[in-house]
Amino acid sequence: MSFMGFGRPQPSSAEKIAAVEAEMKLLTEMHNRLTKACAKKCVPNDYREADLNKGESVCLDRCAAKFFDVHMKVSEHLQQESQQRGSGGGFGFGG
Amino acid sequence: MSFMGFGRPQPSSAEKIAAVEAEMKLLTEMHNRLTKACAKKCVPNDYREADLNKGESVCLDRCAAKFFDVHMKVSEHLQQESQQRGSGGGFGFGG
Amino acid sequence: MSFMGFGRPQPSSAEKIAAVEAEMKLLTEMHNRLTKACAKKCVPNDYREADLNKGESVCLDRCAAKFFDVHMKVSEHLQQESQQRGSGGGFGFGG
Amino acid sequence: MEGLSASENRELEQRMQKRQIKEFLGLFSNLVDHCFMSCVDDFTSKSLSTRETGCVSRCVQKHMALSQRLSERFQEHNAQMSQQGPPPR
Amino acid sequence: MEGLSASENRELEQRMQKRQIKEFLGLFSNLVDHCFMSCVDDFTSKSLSTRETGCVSRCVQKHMALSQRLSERFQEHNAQMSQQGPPPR
Amino acid sequence: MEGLSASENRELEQRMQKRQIKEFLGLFSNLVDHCFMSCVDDFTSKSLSTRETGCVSRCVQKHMALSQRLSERFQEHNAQMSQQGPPPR
Repeated sequence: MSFMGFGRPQPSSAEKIAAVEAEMKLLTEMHNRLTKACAKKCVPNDYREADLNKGESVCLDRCAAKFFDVHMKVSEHLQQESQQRGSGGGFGFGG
Repeated sequence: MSFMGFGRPQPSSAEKIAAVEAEMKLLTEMHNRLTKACAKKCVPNDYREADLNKGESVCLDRCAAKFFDVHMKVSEHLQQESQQRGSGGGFGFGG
Repeated sequence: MSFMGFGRPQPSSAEKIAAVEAEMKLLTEMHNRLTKACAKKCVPNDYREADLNKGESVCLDRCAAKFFDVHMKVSEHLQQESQQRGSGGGFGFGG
Repeated sequence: MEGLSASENRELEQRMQKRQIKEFLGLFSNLVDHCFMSCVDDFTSKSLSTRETGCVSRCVQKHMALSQRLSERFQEHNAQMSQQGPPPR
Repeated sequence: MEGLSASENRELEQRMQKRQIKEFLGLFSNLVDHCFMSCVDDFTSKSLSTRETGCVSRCVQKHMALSQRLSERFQEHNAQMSQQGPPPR
Repeated sequence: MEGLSASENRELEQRMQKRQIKEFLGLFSNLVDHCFMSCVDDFTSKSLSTRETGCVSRCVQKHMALSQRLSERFQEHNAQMSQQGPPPR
């Protein structure tokens, strides 16, 4: 497209690299959110022991499974909603 | 300015686009912060109903109005302060 | 390096600027985290007075000293760990 | 956007699209985290219980309604601000 | 900054300015959020009460004092670190 | 990464390295903040007590174990997802 003089030409190699990078970033962020959520749910804040005990380990495994499930469920809901409304606008965050 | 060999030349179009983008970003971030704050203030975390009830809706409207007011008040305070001290340095965040 | 046709050439001046910028960013972020942590530890949220009282001021000074110590301790632990395991992988965050 | 040429507008549009995708992903993540923290508390099993699944579903719906409502208030506020101009400095 | 030419210094200054604006906006947002969450709790009215307005004002003042004090401690710490050099690795 | 030339791969590697450094610094900061908030509560002295030092040390060790374990679950999940393909749209 650059021969038509539009905007900045985006070479395909930069795009490919950006795509790989974006995917890595998404995975890393999801991993960090998983860790934050399951640490809160399964590990008490007093740190009396340095090792994970049996109960904490089992809790973390189940917590991860449930976190992936919630991820899927929320994604399905948003897809349904955006199909019903036409566009995905008007959805937001909440704390 | 590029003919004088200074730094990287910044074409005016890139600057204009950056300005529009920055404003959009500011607005989006403020919207997200508003949503996070008022969800916390007005909507309980147990999710027994899928719909906003009357009380929650009214609370959200008032919460938004108050959030905009606090925004304004904090902005005024910082302006006063920076006028008194000369420069805006030395102000910070706190959680 | 650009004459060999590798990637995008990174002029040394851009690298130097990026390094200075990165250091500034690190320091700013650490300052913000310090402020957030010590505000939470030392200053109650009811804001009955506009000034820091004596107790709060002393608490903030000690809190800062302890925050820097924890910073150092965590850094030492991660260095030990990465020496033992070979690479620094597999360490993560937790909330 | 006044003052931008056609090609600049195209560039802007592309960037806005990228921003919207990023924005959407951020909101999605926040919603997952919030509904997970609010609804999931039982780690005696690795499958979501009926109660948890229902809670997540209501959590998503309620947050979409809530966000919609606050968007309207936010737009009213911005419209009012741009009519009045910025506050006196 | 040793080792930078005049034009590099100009570029660096411009970037620092942008960073400072960004930084300031971030601190401002955090302050609004914190003072709002700490001071506003009554949603029977859409106007801030006298108590809430006063609380916000004290919240801002206290955080400016607090941030000032911690900046001093932070700078002392950095000065000490750069004298000693980094800790042994 | 299929479809990238050697020079593109080199570029990608450089960026990944930068990303990993950034990522590591973020995790480090989060760990400091979390262990500080969890372990330090006594401000009658400016030195860490023996109890606090021990707590920080256990906090770091536990979070490394925890993160390791969750990484394994995460990788299993991703492997499973890429076998199945994405969920039906």
